[in-house]
Amino acid sequence: MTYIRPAFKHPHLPKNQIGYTAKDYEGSLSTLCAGCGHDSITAAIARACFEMNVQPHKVAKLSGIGCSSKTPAYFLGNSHGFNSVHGRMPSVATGANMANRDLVYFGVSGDGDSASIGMGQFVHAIRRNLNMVYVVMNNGCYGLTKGQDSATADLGSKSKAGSINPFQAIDLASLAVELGATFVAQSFSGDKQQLIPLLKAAMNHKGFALLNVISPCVTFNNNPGSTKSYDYVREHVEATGTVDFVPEKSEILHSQEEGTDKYVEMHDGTYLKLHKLDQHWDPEDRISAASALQHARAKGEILTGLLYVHTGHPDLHDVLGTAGKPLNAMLEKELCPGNEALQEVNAGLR
Amino acid sequence: MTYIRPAFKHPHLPKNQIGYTAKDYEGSLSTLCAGCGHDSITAAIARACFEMNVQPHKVAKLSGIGCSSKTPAYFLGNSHGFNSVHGRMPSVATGANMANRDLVYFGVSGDGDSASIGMGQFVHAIRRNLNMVYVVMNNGCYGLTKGQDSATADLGSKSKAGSINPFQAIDLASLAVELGATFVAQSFSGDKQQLIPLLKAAMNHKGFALLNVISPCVTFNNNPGSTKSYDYVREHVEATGTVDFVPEKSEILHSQEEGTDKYVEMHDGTYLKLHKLDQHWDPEDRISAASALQHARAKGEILTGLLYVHTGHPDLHDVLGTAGKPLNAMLEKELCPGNEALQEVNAGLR
Amino acid sequence: MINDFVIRFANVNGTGSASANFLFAKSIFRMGIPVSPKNIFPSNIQGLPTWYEVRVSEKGYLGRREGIDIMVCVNPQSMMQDVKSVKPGGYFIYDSTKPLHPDFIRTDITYLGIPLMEMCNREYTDPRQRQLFKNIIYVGALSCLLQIEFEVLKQLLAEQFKGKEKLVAPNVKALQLGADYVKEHFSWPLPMRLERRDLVKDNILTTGNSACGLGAVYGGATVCAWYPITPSTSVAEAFEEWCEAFRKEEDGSNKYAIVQAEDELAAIGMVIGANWNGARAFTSTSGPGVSLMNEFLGLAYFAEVPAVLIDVQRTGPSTGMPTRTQQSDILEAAYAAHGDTKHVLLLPQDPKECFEMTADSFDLAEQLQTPVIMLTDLDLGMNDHMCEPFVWDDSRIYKRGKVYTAEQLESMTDKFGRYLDKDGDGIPWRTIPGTHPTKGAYFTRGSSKDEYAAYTESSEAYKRNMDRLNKKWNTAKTLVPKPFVKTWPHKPDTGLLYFGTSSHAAREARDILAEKGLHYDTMRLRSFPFTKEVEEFIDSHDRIFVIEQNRDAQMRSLMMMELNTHPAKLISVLNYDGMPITADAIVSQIESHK
Amino acid sequence: MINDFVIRFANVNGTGSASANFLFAKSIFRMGIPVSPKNIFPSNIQGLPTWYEVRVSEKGYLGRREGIDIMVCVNPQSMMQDVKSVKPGGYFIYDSTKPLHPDFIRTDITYLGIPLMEMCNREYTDPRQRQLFKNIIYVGALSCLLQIEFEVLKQLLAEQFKGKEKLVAPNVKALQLGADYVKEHFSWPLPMRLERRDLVKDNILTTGNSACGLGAVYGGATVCAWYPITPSTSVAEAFEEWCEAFRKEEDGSNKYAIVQAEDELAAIGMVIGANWNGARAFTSTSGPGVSLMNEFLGLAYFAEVPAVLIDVQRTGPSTGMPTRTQQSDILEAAYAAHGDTKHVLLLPQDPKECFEMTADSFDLAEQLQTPVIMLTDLDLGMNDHMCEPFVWDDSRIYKRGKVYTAEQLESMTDKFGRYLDKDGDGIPWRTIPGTHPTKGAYFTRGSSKDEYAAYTESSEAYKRNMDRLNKKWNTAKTLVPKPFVKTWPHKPDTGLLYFGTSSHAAREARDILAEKGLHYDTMRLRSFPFTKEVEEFIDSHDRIFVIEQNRDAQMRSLMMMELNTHPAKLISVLNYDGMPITADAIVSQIESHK
Ligand SMILES: Cc1ncc(C[n+]2csc(CCOP(=O)(O)OP(=O)(O)O)c2C)c(N)n1
Ligand SMILES: Cc1ncc(C[n+]2csc(CCOP(=O)(O)OP(=O)(O)O)c2C)c(N)n1
Ligand code: SF4
Ligand code: SF4
Ligand SMILES: [Mg+2]
Ligand SMILES: [Mg+2]
Repeated sequence: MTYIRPAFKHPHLPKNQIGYTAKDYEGSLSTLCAGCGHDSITAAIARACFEMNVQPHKVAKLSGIGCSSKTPAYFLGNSHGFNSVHGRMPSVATGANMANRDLVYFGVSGDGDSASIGMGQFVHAIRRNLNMVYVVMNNGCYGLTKGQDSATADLGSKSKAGSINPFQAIDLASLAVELGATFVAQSFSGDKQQLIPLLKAAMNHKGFALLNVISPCVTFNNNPGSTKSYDYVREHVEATGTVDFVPEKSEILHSQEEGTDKYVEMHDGTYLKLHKLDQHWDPEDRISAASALQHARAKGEILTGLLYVHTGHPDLHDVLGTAGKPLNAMLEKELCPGNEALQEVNAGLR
Repeated sequence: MTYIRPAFKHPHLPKNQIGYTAKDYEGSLSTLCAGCGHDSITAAIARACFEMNVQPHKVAKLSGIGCSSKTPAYFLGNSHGFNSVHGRMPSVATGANMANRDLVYFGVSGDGDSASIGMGQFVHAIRRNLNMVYVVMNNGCYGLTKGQDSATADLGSKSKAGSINPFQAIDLASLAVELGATFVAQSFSGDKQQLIPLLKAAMNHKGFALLNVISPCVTFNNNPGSTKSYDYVREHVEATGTVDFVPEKSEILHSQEEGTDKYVEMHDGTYLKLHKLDQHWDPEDRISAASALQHARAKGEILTGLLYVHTGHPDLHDVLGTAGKPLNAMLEKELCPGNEALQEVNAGLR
Repeated sequence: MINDFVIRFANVNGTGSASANFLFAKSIFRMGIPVSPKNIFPSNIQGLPTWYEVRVSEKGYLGRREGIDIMVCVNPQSMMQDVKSVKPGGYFIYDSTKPLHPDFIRTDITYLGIPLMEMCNREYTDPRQRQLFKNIIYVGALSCLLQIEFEVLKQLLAEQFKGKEKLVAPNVKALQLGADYVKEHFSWPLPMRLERRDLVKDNILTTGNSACGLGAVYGGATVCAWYPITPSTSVAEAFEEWCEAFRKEEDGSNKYAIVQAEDELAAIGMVIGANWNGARAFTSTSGPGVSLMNEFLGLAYFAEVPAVLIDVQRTGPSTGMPTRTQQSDILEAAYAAHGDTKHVLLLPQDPKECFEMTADSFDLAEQLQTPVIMLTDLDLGMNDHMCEPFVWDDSRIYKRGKVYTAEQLESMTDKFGRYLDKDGDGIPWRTIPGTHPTKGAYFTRGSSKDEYAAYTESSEAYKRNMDRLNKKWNTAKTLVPKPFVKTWPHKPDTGLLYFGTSSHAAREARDILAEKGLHYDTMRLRSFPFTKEVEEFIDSHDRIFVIEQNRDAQMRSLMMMELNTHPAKLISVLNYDGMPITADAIVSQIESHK
Repeated sequence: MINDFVIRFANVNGTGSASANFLFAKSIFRMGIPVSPKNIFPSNIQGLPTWYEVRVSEKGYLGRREGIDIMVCVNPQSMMQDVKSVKPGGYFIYDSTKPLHPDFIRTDITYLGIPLMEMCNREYTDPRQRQLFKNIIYVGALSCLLQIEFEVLKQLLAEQFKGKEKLVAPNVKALQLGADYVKEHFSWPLPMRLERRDLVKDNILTTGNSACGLGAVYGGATVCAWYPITPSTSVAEAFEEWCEAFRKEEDGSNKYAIVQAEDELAAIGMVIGANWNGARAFTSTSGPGVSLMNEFLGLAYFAEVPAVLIDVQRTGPSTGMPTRTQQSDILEAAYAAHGDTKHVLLLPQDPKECFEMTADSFDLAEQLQTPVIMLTDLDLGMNDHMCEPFVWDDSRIYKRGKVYTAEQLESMTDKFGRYLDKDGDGIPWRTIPGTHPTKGAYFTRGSSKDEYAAYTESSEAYKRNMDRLNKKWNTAKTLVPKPFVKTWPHKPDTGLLYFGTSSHAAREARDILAEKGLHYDTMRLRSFPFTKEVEEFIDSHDRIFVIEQNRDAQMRSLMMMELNTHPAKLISVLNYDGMPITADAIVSQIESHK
């Protein structure tokens, strides 16, 4: 960790379409351990936001408690952040989203935060198809409380102290597909190349977008025998293909599907371009995605990429029929029926 | 509801192998609505216990809160019961089971109790492969609080008041398979024929046995358009086959598998006989079970029967290496290391 | 005994008796006579005993009164108990289709048998109708026995079945059947009976929960997150109904969002998230839910996020008796969460105050940037109460508290300090996400922060923040609703102190005691922290009876802790059996103290 | 200044300084000198400032003392603050590999620069070793400056590396390097230094959490369910370690079951389930966990299920400052859950009492059939404390309370009443599942039950049960540990009251005040509900200073509520900045009151 930040500013940093530089997407300095996977994800989020041309202050960052949940402080310093309580970020995000449908919501969580204490809220945020990007920084352990196995630790994975995890892992991506999440992706903190386009695609998805990112904990779970170590993951990663975000239809040269390329239309008329490595695999088919994940799991492989996407499913605002204007922007005159109406109410109660 | 119980006792009630009559497996009178599906399940549990020759006092019945969770009062009056708090029965059952591995544990829950407030505990009881029978009396609504949609209410199902449920249902059986539950069955409260053998098989399974039983709420969710009504379920049920419990190997005449019959060996040397209606379906293959459930769901069918079973997986006691003698039966001399040992401890701290 | 009696209906739940019984109560209200109905129902859906008790009081006493003058029993299950509970000299009306067993006969009460089932079987063929009209028939019988104006009943039925007019006639017929039977078989009216008055004035009759829902609409709540639990469920349901009436955009979209959460932890989390993001949001629950919300309430206190929680109290603890009333979440609510935490409480006494205080609670929560918990109870929430009509000042502007606008941020030259005590009142300024591109963003956390919301584990910063929160608490004392005080000119040395639904019985007790020559000043608490008026009242009396509905004298405890009142001064008057407290119970406890 | 000073080490966390610093503290302990080390660490894993503060006290004062005599600073991050915190006349030891910036120079302290990094780089090649031995080198330097016996250090290293003997020599070499550097470059020893004594006697040095784990083993706990949270995690870890040492069957199987739960709600649920089923079970957590356990604690109170909860308190509220200490969960723990609920509390002051009270808590929980909450804190739980050695009476038999055996049930002629007050002490008899084929089974629920555990919603039954629970509460007063009282012969009118980790500083304050001629009687509380000795102490003094580590004077509140003590009598002495309270802070607050 460096604790003094270089004051030097590049005069000619490249700008994105809305005139911001990459610096504008940075946060305060990380206090995580040097080499922690979480820091790479943080950097990828900052980069994806830069490339997606979102205004930082139009992003809200929410998290639970844990090393992972600290990270929203380390990106997008001009966004509001909320480090809430352990395992309950999804509910806070739900409330925030209800209040203002116009922001981009990033939820950042850990595997302890999401798969143990937060399991209920995780499941129900999916069920409601809450419009948010939900990033799990998954290291198979409880970093901040010093390395206990978490519920995503694989059966047989070895801890730093040498004990073998005797429980089956909760597979968050596969679980999300089972629950009908409308966007499920998996990646590895060491693979920025893959992570950034996935984050961009997730941001552009209207509905719940899960990004389960294996993110090694260098201090407590990076030992030989751990299935969440850098080495193990690098060896067992199996990419499903690549994803690209295509802003305009005109860029799609050929037809809907050509060879192993597939275009998925997003809610705003943009496209995702999926280059699939496996012909049999249809990321728009929930059963196909589920079975691919199950087979990978059986083989001890970690399938990465965009595993399942379903556009057009109503998000929570659609379901609730909320007005287009953000609720937090409505004033007395829009909200309060006034005394005349009240006198009619009284009349009905006599 | 009748509120005065007939005092008349049959003099020659048939007895089971351990000398108990069916009456010995009854509980106090139900206060549920006349026709409530839950009462049929209660009766099936009593019957299954009778047929399995368990001593009622060697059974512990645990539940959360809800109409369903009241039912442990209505069977096995000579068993201890625990009506705990809403959604938290699995943890109470886990603790109870740790204290005494020698009882049979029945957990009874509702869909509200398990799929909403209790989701976290449900998932983690499965993950630990806690040795218990977990019965969900699934009516797609909150009976006791007067009929709100629950998280298992199907997308598009119509409520009594006429509103249409806009959320995807949580499919507890499919979820349990995804999570690696070692015994997953589904049934219908109206089908005693199927329910009793499934309960027996579940009782004989060492590990977590889920029985998700569709159990119509006649008062709040039995209207046309509801997918948890008696009529709807009767029309959409799709049985996977039949299950029988075979106490001894000698009864198995032919080889392991013959035609569509399959024998699954249980931990104690007994067998389950599965008569499968679908040739392609292997209840010992998790991926096959998952995909069958997913396909049924896609078609709006309710697949019933024993959907998945995996014997031999260590239960929580195996994992923890607990002693054979129940922990609650151990005495001072087995538990307390005594003063001499303590003086050695002191020596180490000087 | 004119306009002054208690009548109780003994029914089986799930048989549709509720609407017939309400028809009865409302007709009395329409005759200008104060009435106070209470539903005593089981924690079950169908088939168990349920009672509906109506007190009629010319003097306008709305509390419960012990002793039943007239019992209408249509439930054989509870008949023994029902017979016993009638006052000597009272009346027992029952279904005489089957003869009464001699065990049920008392010599000191009058039996009026009406063959309800027989009449229904004769008149109706549909089994559901047979069940439903049985209830209407006994209302008809009562109309004659007690002299309810038949026109009022007919009018009420017409209103009830607006849009389904063809249901009116059979109902009227059933009423008539009952009335006719009485006219033929008994001498009528009874000594306890009704006579039209003009005592109701423009009062309304409604439930606290419905009023809370309405108050939330008027108070500008846009987000409601909740989880079903008796007796609070109907708050969210009412909010939804009122929103449907008042909160639609022209395109049919909603100016509100209601989320049925997966549990109470999620519900309060959503409320906190929404308030953090600048919407007015609330949840309602009962004791078990409040218990589950502890951690989040502590977070909101410390992260200074507004939140409104309506706790409709029921009998505690644990899962409690969900269908009985109590005022027993006071300590839990006041100090919810570990650590040094205190919460603002509001204590309404009737639906009107439910409406007003709910609306006000959003102002308070935003002004103080902290959770505000309203404590109502099952009695207030689920029973119909007569109260003054609702009013709204159309010039009222929501008090959103200290929220910087984009313009203010833009023109700001000093650094934005989220937890800085700029104004010396302990209340910092906040910003809403999305307000300004470069100014005002901060990272919200429970603690470990300085005035600028920067991370620190400094002990000094921690203590400074805790002290500022205490200062804010003192500011809260100037903002919360003041108590209502009533004094006698000759300055008695004793006071009665009460709040919420104990108030009705307490006022009646005060009058009874005054008639006996015992004059006590009274104070009705309306909020916590206690304002200076509360202190003054305590200081100016030698002893104070603190009337509350719980075992552990929780409000008295709160007063000792927060006001340093000498315990000997505060004498507890308690009721904790799950039924609303009565004036008699108060009087006898006070008298036993002399 | 012999054997009487405070030394502080400023390190970066995650650099292995903890074991070197402990080596330092332990060596002093081995020299027979009372020592009290405190770890002041950040809520983070690696790279942030962390401090280790050791107080050496010939007089045996184990509380913190303000003012640092010697600072060993090997963390450039915190150096400015570290320089500032040295007392005038003190010493500042630092890594002089790079020269000190003039900003860091004070004229009133002495600087001793040791080129630690340079020495390490010269001596070691492996980067990890370079980091680790830096710490040992400064311990070596101190051994010379403060006169630690070198043999003691060597012996400690030999013990530490038992089984890995080849690590001893390089460590000894590093010590030597440090010592030699001092001998060559500075004049030594310093005025503040050590001299062997026989003051430690047979005392031990250990942490409260470890002692709790051991106490649970001795107390017969077989089930432990927990969820990780600082500062309580090491309770469960210690229990596991002690179990591995003491609780194995011959076949290698375990006479215990430890479940890492998915959260605190589940942890307490498991504890309740296990206790219900007749095993002794416990959980440990900190404030946020207690908040989450509220509902279940209420259930256990009301369903009368034993449960043991160890709350290692940290700075509240909400998620708090997890690595700072406080005594601020008192009200939360005493009244956890909505409704009328009260819980038994135990208040240990040192590891010995952690051991004893944990063992006792199982007896109490089972005798009273209710949750017992032990309140320790981060200071006690995670820091090493010197205390008397553990003892165990081998004739002790676990008090399992009123549990019917199969034989008793078999011979019983009257009906088993689970909630019947057979003995007049409010404590009913219970049965364990599986005991008897036909007798003793009952259905456990929160409320709505009569003496025979039959379902009822009767108001009378509810009230009877609540009153019996109150009676049980009074019985609890006779069973919980009594306070320790120390009085002066001339009967002063003022008392000091304290508990838990405030006790060390309070006793020192008492002595300081006595030296100034102010003699105060003292009482150390050890439990709640308050026993009659507590009342007597209060009654026999005109005023009492209540010393506690929270903002809201929570123990004082509890005393007013439960004992009806006149508030004016109870004067608060508070500390709530997250650091352990000091004697000076107590003295100055008391003096300011005269
Ligand atoms: C209610 C509650 N229980 C426990 C804790 C302690 N705690 C803090 S972080 C954490 C685990 C975090 O693990 P994970 O979410 O995987 O994050 P990581 O540190 O591994 O990134 C726990 C248990 C807490 N803060 N709150
Ligand atoms: C903490 C808490 N929240 C809410 C309730 C209220 N409550 C009682 S039963 C129930 C729902 C039960 O639904 P389900 O489990 O499906 O059972 P059913 O009645 O449908 O059989 C709820 C919400 C409660 N008892 N406790
Ligand atoms: S402990 Fe693990 S998860 Fe936490 S910051 Fe360090 S490497 Fe990352
Ligand atoms: S309300 Fe529904 S679930 Fe409850 S008892 Fe009646 S029918 Fe059964
Ligand atoms: Mg983790
Ligand atoms: Mg249900």
